[in-house]
Amino acid sequence: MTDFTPETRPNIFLRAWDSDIAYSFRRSPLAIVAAVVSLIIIFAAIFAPWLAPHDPFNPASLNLMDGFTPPMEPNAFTGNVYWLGTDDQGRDIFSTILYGARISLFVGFMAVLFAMALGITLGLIAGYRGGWVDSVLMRVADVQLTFPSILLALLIFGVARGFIPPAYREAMAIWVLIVAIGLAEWVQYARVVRGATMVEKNKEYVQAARVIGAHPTKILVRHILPNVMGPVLVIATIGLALAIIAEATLSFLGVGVPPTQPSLGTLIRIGQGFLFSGEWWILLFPALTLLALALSVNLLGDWLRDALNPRLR
Amino acid sequence: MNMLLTKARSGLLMGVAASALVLTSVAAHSETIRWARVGDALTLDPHSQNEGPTHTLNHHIYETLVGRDIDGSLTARLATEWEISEEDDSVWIFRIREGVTFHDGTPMTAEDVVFSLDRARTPPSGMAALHAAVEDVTAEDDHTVHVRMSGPAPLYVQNLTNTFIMSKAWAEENGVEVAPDFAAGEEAYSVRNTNGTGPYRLVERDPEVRTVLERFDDHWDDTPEVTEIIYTPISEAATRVAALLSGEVDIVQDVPVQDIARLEQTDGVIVSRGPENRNIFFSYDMTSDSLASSDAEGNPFATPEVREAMSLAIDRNAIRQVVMRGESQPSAAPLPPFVNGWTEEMDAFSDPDLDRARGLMEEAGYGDGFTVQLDCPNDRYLNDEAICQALVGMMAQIGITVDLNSQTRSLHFPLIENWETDFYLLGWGVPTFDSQYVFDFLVHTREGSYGSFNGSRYSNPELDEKIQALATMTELEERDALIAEIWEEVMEEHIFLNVHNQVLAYAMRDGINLDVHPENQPHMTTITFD
Amino acid sequence: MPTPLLSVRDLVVEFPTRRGTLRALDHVSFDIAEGEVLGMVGESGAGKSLTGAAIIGLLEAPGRIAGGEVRLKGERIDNLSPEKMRRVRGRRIGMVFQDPLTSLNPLYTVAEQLIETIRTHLDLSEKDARKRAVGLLDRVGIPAAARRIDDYPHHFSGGMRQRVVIALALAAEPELVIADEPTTALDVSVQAQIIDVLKEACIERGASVMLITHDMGVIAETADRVAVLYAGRVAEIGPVRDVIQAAEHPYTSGLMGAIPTLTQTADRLTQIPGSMPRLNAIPQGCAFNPRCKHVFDRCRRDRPELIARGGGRHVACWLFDREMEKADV
Amino acid sequence: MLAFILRRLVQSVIVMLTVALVAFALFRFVGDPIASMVGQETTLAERAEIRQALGLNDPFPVQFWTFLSRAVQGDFGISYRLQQPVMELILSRLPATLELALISGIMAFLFGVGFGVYTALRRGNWLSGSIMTVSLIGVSLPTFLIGVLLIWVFAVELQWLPSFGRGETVYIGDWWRTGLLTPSGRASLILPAITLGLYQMTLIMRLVRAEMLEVLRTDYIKFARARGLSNRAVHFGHALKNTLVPVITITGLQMGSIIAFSIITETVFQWPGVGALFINSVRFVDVPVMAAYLMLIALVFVVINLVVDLLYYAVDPRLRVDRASARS
Repeated sequence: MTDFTPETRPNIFLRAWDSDIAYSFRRSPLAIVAAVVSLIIIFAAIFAPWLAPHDPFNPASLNLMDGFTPPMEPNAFTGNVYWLGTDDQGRDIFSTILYGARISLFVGFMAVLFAMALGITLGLIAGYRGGWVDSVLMRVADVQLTFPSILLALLIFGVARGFIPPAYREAMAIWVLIVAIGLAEWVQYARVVRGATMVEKNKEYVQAARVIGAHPTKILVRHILPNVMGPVLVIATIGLALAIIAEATLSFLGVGVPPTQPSLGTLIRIGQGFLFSGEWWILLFPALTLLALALSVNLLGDWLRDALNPRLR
Repeated sequence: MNMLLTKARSGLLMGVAASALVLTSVAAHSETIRWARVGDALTLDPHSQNEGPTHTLNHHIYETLVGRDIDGSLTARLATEWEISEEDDSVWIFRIREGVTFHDGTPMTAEDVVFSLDRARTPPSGMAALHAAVEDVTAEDDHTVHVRMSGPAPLYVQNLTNTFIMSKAWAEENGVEVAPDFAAGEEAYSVRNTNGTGPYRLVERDPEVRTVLERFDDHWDDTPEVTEIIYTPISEAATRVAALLSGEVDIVQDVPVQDIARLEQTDGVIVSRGPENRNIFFSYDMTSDSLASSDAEGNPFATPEVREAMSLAIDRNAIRQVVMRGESQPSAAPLPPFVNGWTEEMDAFSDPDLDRARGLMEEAGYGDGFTVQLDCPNDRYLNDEAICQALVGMMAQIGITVDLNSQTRSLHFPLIENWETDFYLLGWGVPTFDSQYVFDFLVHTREGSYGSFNGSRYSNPELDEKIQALATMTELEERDALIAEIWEEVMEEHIFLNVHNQVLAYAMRDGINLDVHPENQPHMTTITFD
Repeated sequence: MPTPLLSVRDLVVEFPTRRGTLRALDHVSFDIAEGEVLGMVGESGAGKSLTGAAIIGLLEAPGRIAGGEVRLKGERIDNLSPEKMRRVRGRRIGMVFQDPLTSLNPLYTVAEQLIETIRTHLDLSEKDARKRAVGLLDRVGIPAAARRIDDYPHHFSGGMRQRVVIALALAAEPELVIADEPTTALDVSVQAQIIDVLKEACIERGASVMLITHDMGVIAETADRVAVLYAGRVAEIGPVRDVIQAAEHPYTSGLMGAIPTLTQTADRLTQIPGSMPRLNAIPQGCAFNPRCKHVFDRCRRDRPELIARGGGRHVACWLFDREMEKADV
Repeated sequence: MLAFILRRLVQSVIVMLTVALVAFALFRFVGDPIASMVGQETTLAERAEIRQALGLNDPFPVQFWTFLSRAVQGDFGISYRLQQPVMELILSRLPATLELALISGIMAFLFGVGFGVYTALRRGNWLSGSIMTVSLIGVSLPTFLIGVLLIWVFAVELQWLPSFGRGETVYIGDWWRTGLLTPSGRASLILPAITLGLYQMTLIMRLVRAEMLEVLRTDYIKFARARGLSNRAVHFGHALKNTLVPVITITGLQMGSIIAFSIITETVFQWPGVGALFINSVRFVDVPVMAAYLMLIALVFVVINLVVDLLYYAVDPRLRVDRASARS
């Protein structure tokens, strides 16, 4: 395989900059905006502990009397001023959004990774082995695809609660969410990978590798996997947005991360209660953040889909 | 046979007037009341469920011997008089009102009362626990009923405010002589059909969708102004408030506290508020050797200093101010002011004193704090989850790291029932308006019918004896003194970390007058229009 | 000389890309007379198919005609409105594509597709159109046409499908049929039959044919004249026999050398060294100059135009520029 | 054909059994029904008695068998919460959910296909770019928030549409209660249908666009153009039809998620359907209703799968010959 790499390998950045993908990226203002917005949010989330003026997850630092402070106005009791105001617990909305985005993104990324790992593995196995293994796996995928994913997540959450001792529930909640959302989303990856595997496995180079006696796992990983990374990446991008929204939805249904460490979705669920009471900022800012994040990730996914599809270029 | 509606229909036929259109403006003196609250009555059977919303709706269709007024006092309903027999202090005598008819036109007699009380006290009736002390019920004549108790029961009449009287003949005719059984496997006729003596008759019953009642013109009491009631549960708080703001309903019963102030400022909407007979408190496992969810050596809650420190760390006024938006009555006493045994000094609490609290923690050997899990319902009481969250912050001030586990009620309450929680939130209403009810369920050692919500595992044989004695004491002054004695001990021990008494708010279209009922059981009969 | 059926003059097709505009066809000129079969040959990428697409007005974006003109019976068709051009397609110019397996919509029966085409262009009733469709299928050699017409494309073999495609191209009696590598995707065994069907069906109807292929053998057997394309330019054009037997352009002779014939032995197979330049790297002067055995200075400097060589032959090579010869000598 | 349906039916039964088993196994962890069923005065002994009477103490296989043997007779028991036969309860709520799902499904399909076709044909113009971006909002905000915002704008602020419920309903036949025949019923349907359909619409639209772009590049479309067919015939007669084949499958399978999201939509709009019933049942641990609901979902799945397959079969003639090879 390496024989075919071009002899010229100057600066990797230059080559990356010159590639078709990069070109198509530079030509799409929407993609640039989306990338910048997602990067800002992701960056802000990762560095929340350093960027946020307060630590909303530390209950000892909260003063209940700071609650419901409007944006940029001093609190009636404490006189404290917050950029985006505070919520019902006196948490600084700005800081809480940063920390919340951190949780949402963590759940999103991990759920996508989980779904991806599961989907790719099962897809490879189904595509490579074929036969009854394939039939069974794809039948399961069919059921999974139709069985409502929220419902599944809801049930998984219920089960996990039954299995995990109460003392660990709070700490485990986030992992349960990840598994629940991930389990609901693996099918797409499996389908794509399976399809590609079935095509690739009959190609000469794979056959050749097989004849030399290369281990199937090696063949799958070295030869077939790189071919499916494009579509998988697209699914993953959109899956990330989907997972973040799914987390919010589950929060609405009463399962999710603990309210003392709210995710963006939990913040929105809490803020939704203040829609009619006049504290618009508790809902608005987290909702805008979620919208910006999900929208830009989706737009990136869209762009990536078009850019990676050579026939549309 | 149409099981869904009591209304006849054929082929394609209009349903009853639906929750009127948004666009139609409501006439100021409409006599129809469209009433929304969070959940529906579980059943229309008068004795099946001992549950607030169920009773509230049933109070419009059925009547009780005695009623509860807005101030908590008893009123004469189907019984005109009640007294303890002079010959035997374990017998209650009820004089039954004459000239009362059921909705099907048959007259109500003592026979029906005897039948109803028997039905109510026989399992699987949900009301049975309230009548546990009843030995037998007999009709002395057409309008006198004797209830024989196992011993003196001076407060028994307080237990009757939610026990409805139904027609014996109707029940026998429809095969509902006993309250419906969960395990029976088929639906009882009385779940969706009624025959009471109340001021309203059932017109339509579509559980969780809408229930329509119309005025019963042969009712014995004053004619209410409201002629028709359309009752719609709306579970989402935002939607419920939206329905009122858009004019689709006239009265919203479960108003989120944060919306009260806004609603009051809204044109055409008024809010009626008042104290509820329910207090909200935290409690903890005081007796186990160690806590399952804690890293602490031993059981910190077993140490009186820790419990006291916690009561010094909680800022009840801040909770009222911020979490409850001013809509609560902060109090240190785990019982509402309506209840016999309440005193002003029990209610009093000092401002938080963190220094002293930290000192006490130090004294108790927990100067470095400890961790513990707090179990909290998130769909049962007003802002329950937010209260717990606020407590997490306050406890953090004295070094107690609280992990919050908030979940739905059906997962929360079994934890208390099964002693699987170290630290929990509970709300308690006192339907009998007497302290004994609190002691029986929350203070007495868990055994038999006692202590089922005693999640603190508190056990004090001396106190238990006193509590048991209360049940049969007829000398009220003596009894009140004993109650005070028990309370002193309970408060001293810091068994409960009380937060506040809930305040109820009903929001309604301007022009409607409806006062808040302490048991959250508004009667549409009491509505007047401007 | 009568007006040719199709006249292409100085046709330029360009593709704007991010690295500049690529010129895929560069001043291509040729004629097709009525009833004539013109073969068009060249390596892949030389612009054969593009020429066909440009004539029929189906260049894929972002490709566009940047110069020159296309006339059908003297009437310009390269600048027609899309709607007018649409009416030319199918009605006056029919087209046959390379792959019969993918040329037919799998969801419609052959009858549906034929009748749809016929009725788009001809004012016929459903019934008459169907009758005509059966006739067409019969003509292109589909046995039991009346029965098989209601089958779906997947019911037919590859060869049969290409016959259907030819029938579709001929459905509205076009004056010109552009056949773009009609046999490449087919089994060798049926290739000859398809070419025969195509040619006979066209001759019978007096339709001219522009046969695009890279197979000189097919050209030799079928075409009247042949045009050789190289890197988007016409290298040579002339009667088939002349071009094959005495190719003038060095590229053509190289190409002819690549056809094995019975009289030639393997060692005489001449290969042209190198490969056709990419569109973004066409050298100055003659596009063929880096590969040409006879290259000289002028080839690297000026681009040769088509030079008339008599007998209907034209060649774009400085070797045949008389003035040049003089100047150089 | 018959063999195919038979095979499908066997598979369906297996699926239903699996769902029943899984669902049933999960219920034990949802909570304790007794806590919700009885008043606070009920003693622990009485609670234990009810638990015993309900069979909640039986070993799992026994409970499952009891459930299953009754379920096949259409008897799902009595709701713990509403004390009504579960079957009757679900049947009375089903029309509301089906009408909502159907209308929002149709809306999603029509707008999704329409926008998808438009954005595919007019790739690159500003309007299709805007449609693509704006439609993403439908998948970038949680459904419950969209619902609440719609209520706020259209019911509270503008007062154009009802905020909750189904409006006036009429009966068709003996038990189908429809809101489609009354003005208030139709008005009530609009906001929930938008809320529920928005997400699906976006998905369908993107799917149609992607498929359409693929199809537009196929040889048979090129050939159709070369035959001089009108744009209309090419785009809608040829391209769209071929686009819809995979779209129908995936849309059909997505019906499952319409039903899942109807849980949220119904809760927000107090829509009296099976979704709201289910959520209330979860909160109350009303096991019989939960079990029946999940069986219903499984049944819907099985039916949809069958219908999709049959539809596929009807639309794509290739499958009529060789199903196996086409189902890769």
